[in-house]
Amino acid sequence: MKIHEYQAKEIFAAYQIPVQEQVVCTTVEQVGKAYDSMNHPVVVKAQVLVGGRGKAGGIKYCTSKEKAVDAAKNILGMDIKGLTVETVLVCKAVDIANEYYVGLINDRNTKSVLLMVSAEGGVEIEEVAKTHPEKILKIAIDPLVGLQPHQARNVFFKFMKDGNQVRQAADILVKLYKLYVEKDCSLAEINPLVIDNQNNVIALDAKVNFDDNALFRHPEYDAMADYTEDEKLEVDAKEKGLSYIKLDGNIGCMVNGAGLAMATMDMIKLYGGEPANFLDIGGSSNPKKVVHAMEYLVNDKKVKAVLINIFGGITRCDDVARGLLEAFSQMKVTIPIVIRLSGTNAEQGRGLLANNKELITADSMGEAARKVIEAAKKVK
Amino acid sequence: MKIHEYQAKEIFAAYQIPVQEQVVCTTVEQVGKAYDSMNHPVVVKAQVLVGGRGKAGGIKYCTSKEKAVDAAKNILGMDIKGLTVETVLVCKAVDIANEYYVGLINDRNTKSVLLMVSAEGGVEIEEVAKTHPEKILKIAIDPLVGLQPHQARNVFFKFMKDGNQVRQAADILVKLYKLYVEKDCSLAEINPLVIDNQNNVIALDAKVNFDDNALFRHPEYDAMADYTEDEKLEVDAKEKGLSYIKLDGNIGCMVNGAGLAMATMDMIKLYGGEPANFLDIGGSSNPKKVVHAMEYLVNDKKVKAVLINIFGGITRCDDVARGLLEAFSQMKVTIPIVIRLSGTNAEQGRGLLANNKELITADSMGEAARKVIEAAKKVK
Amino acid sequence: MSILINENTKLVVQGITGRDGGFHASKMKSYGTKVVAGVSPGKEGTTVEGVPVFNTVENAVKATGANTSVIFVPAGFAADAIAEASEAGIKLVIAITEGIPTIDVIRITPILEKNGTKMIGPNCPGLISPGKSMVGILPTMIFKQGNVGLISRSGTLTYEMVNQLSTHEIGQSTCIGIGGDPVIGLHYRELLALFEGDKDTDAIVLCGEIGGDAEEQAAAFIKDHITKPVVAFIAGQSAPAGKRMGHAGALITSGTGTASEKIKAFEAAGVRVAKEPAEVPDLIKKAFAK
Amino acid sequence: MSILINENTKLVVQGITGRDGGFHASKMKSYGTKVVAGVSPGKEGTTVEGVPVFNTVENAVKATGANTSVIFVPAGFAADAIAEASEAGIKLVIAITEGIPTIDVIRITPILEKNGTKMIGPNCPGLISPGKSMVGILPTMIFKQGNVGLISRSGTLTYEMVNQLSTHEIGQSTCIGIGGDPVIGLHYRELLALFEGDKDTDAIVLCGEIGGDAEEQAAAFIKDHITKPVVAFIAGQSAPAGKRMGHAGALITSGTGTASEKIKAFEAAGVRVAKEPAEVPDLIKKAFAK
Repeated sequence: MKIHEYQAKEIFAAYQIPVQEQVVCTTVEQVGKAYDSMNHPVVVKAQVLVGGRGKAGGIKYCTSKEKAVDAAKNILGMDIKGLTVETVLVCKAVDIANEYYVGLINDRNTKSVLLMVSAEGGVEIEEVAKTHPEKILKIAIDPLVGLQPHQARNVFFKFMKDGNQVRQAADILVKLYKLYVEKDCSLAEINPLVIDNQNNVIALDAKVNFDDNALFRHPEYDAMADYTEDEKLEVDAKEKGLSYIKLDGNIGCMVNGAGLAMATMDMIKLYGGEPANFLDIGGSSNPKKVVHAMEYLVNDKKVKAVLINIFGGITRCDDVARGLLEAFSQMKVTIPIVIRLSGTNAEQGRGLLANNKELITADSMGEAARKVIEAAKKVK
Repeated sequence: MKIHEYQAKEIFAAYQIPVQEQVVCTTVEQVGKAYDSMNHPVVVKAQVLVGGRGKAGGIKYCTSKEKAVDAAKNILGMDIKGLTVETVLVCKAVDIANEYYVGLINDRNTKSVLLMVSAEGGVEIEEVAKTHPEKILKIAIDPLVGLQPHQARNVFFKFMKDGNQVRQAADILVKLYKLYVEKDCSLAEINPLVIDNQNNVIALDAKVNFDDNALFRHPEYDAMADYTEDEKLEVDAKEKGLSYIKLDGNIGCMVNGAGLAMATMDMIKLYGGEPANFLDIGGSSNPKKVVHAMEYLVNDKKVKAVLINIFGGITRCDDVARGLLEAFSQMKVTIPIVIRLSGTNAEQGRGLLANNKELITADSMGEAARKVIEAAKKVK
Repeated sequence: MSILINENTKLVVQGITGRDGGFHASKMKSYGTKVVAGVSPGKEGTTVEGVPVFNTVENAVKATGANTSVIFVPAGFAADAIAEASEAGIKLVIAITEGIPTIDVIRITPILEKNGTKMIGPNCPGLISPGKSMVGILPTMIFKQGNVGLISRSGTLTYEMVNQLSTHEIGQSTCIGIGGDPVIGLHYRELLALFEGDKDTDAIVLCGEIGGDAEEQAAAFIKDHITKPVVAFIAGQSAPAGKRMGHAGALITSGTGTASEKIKAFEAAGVRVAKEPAEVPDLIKKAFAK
Repeated sequence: MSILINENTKLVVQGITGRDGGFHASKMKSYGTKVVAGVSPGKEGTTVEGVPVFNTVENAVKATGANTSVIFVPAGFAADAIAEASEAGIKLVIAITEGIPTIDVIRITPILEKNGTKMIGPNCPGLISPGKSMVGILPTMIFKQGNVGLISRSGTLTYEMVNQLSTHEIGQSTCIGIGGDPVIGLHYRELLALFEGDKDTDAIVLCGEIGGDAEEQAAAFIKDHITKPVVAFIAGQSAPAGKRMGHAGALITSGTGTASEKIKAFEAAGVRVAKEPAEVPDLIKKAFAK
């Protein structure tokens, strides 16, 4: 789960990580007032849950109220990578002497929280990782010991000379790690961490993602969620026990298991089609899930045909068939459906659906993919 | 640092450890009102920072308002081991089905937080430790891993059969450990931890001591302190860099170093005297400390004579002598003083004090002890 | 032979009184797995599907000599259950539970290491040495004893592939679903090494997916250390970046973790990469023919 | 010989730019201790008393080959400094700092164990192998090279006792103040064992105090493992229960940790117990005469 910069900075502030004074605004007037209240050059920053705001013109440094208001007019309502800016953050501007990148992530390889620090602050770290990986210092944090202050100091002494700056930066890092663990993050970044011209170390930006697996123990995060329309569908589906991601194609899929669902999409693509979604109905045999899944597919107006690919293991094919029959009885399904049932109780499943003459059956994934693409082509 | 049961229970509640509804009272009227508000049998408990309240009659179970008021009248103002009861706690009474002892301490031997659990709840655990040590289960908690829920369950399954009870008790224990570490405790006890007749597990009593070494990082504890007059002197002395404990004898001592200070007291006792205090002026050479130390000794009206025993190491004897001269110039000292200076700059120290004819000098601890006892005898 | 589990596997089922735990305990038992104990705090003395239940793993191990554990405990308590197994002396834990917070898995990793406990999963379907033992939730009827080892990050896709193999009369030594989470126990490299050392395994199928660089690392490892033929398939070639495809670990971030990178890495390491699952049996046959 | 420190001790002083750190660095140096480095974050490149200062222990060790560290860092940061030394490869840390929260000491204990680092203290005066090396804040002029080892929980009381020994021409192999805190590094037992194995130590003086049962454990250990004569003294015979006598560890709780218990334990173990410090030299002479 992603949260906005301003939300992340509120958490930072609660952990005594120094951030600039900030005001969250949704109107141009509020931005004007915020400027007045600060009476100091500001930065107006688009609050969208996507990277590359700066390049898109979503971050402006403003030395006067007029400029701040102008920036707000430009940025509010702006489209950044498909997202509309509805909120901006007004922050007191900082005279930057130096900037750094600091990040924590759950690392697959070291099976630990990985600390990354780089002197290449303020630029996209993914770029640095590709072009100059040697410029990123990576340290796996012992999960039992945690990040110790001397480790944090040792890291920053590789980048800074001034003891006072190092102490401040190390202190921020120790707090960031504490926050990371206590808040169940999957990513926490300060980019850039800056030193201002008075020798203060400040988190100028803040990026925090929460581990989706840990949301259950943080009900307070619900209020922080800001989902796009597509993401709302995903969250809604998750509550129904489905894993659903809407895509741009016209061939809907319903599959059991994430890997098989991906492989099914791949097959559609391999055979010249375009998948309309990823949809995993999971490992249980609840017929209701099939009904819900069918709803998503039918409600997606782009979908011209549907491929149902079930390999019965825990999921029983007859249960899926029952769910389908129930779905057909509840909603009008006019698009062609190709179905492939294999594995546990596949025979029974096919039997249950035998009377349903519109259903196109297939014996293998490949056959199913070819048939659904063909069927979609025929639909106007 | 010790805190009262009611304060400990407030901390318990903040950590979601179940405690009974409680009202803190300092008057009989308040106890009456508390009874009314609960409308249920209560227990009235003396809040004094000493063990053995129950035996002293400081804890009463009351089934009516009248009885509660009577108990309050008895207990408020009661003397328990030299402490006057100024506060009572009124708690909703519990129907106890079973009781246990649970404690955490900093353990010298295992160098860890030691968990102790016993089925002998509600009695003094020190007694159990002496008479039936095998009845106390002790587990050293790994400082890096912490107390894991399954460990807590495994412990309680040795005492309880019911899974639901074990889960509740284990949950309480995990929270108690969290509290212990986060609050820098040196002891945290629940005695008894009870199971009521509705299968709820509740902390019926609460005892929490904070590690004195960690008070500096918990300024919030200042407000919780409830010191006796003697303890106030100790705290005051500590702020001045002295370690001072008032005792009952008539021979004041001023020594550098805790071990030497104890040995000096021992020597006074060995030679037939009674030390009036423990006083360690510490390892530094600040003459001001000597002045402060002298003040404590002169202000203690029981003190008939003073023994100053300094073995100069880091502490320089000439600094101590200078401090003494300053003290003599600031206050009237009429009682005899025996002084023994040895080690670093002892010659210079003796030289500085040579003009002070009233001072009795000694070359060894033994000689000093004999001389001070003799001098004290002569004082009326 | 086979790897990790066999006739000597004595299994304890943690969370046996739950819906899934009980169901799969019975399934495993009927396949022939030696399910010797279940654990469910407070239920000691009862039985589930004829399996004695204990309050703690410690008690279960003492009473039954269990050496392997399978976890069906809910996500919020699963990491603690894994640690419990490890501290009770269990040397192989298979964590089926989905949705365990990643930091919990990270936190127990050093405990497992200290005790020398291997973990498969979490969020995995388990593993099977056909004809000997199955631990997990695998549909046993599709497997067939033989000489191909299989390692996969996914569940049903594995079944699809195993079904293809079995249908083509290619049996399996051991099939392992390693799980779809970002941080998991045994990974490709450790398992490849085990298969390399298993004299009853003659070829290895590796079924990967997008996200992370475990496949790239596996490719490098194969190049240097694996002499047996390896056939790979990567799911998620059509997956868009920035979207989690069901598995918490199946995520392309900032352009890394893509299927094409992984396929390239495998091909560079001399691994035969299948375009679709149906190709796998053919590639295995070609490998054997060589 | 001697134990723990000798001519080969190369010392780094953590907190050398503080008042105490600088003062005692100079004292140690003038005694002949090889003070090779100081650590003070941000002061790298400077010198204190002619000793080069580094930002981190790691840098200090790399540049100077330091093998021992002494800690003068304030209480709130001292545990982290000790851990830093340990992780930088220092095998012996002497923690002078007083007032370190006990839980901090507990928390770093496993780190020290993992790295094989021994700790003396905290809240201790340090140790000396007379004529070879002194690490800490001991008043060097009272010590005399010889064949008696001394272990003590206190500072100035130790000086008193050493002074008695030296005045009576009884020299010392190594004298160690182990510190007055409840949780400390090396304790009587480990040090008794080291002295037992040190061929230049012929007798041991043990100076204990009230609180805990370390003296009782030491007595049991002496009985079973120590062949050299031991003389003991216990401070705090006149101390009341429930009061902390200066040292955080010197506390009689619920009637345990009393001086009389400890004296009884020593006597039962055949240890000569002095009634007052002045008796110690005589008891040592008697032991040697036997």
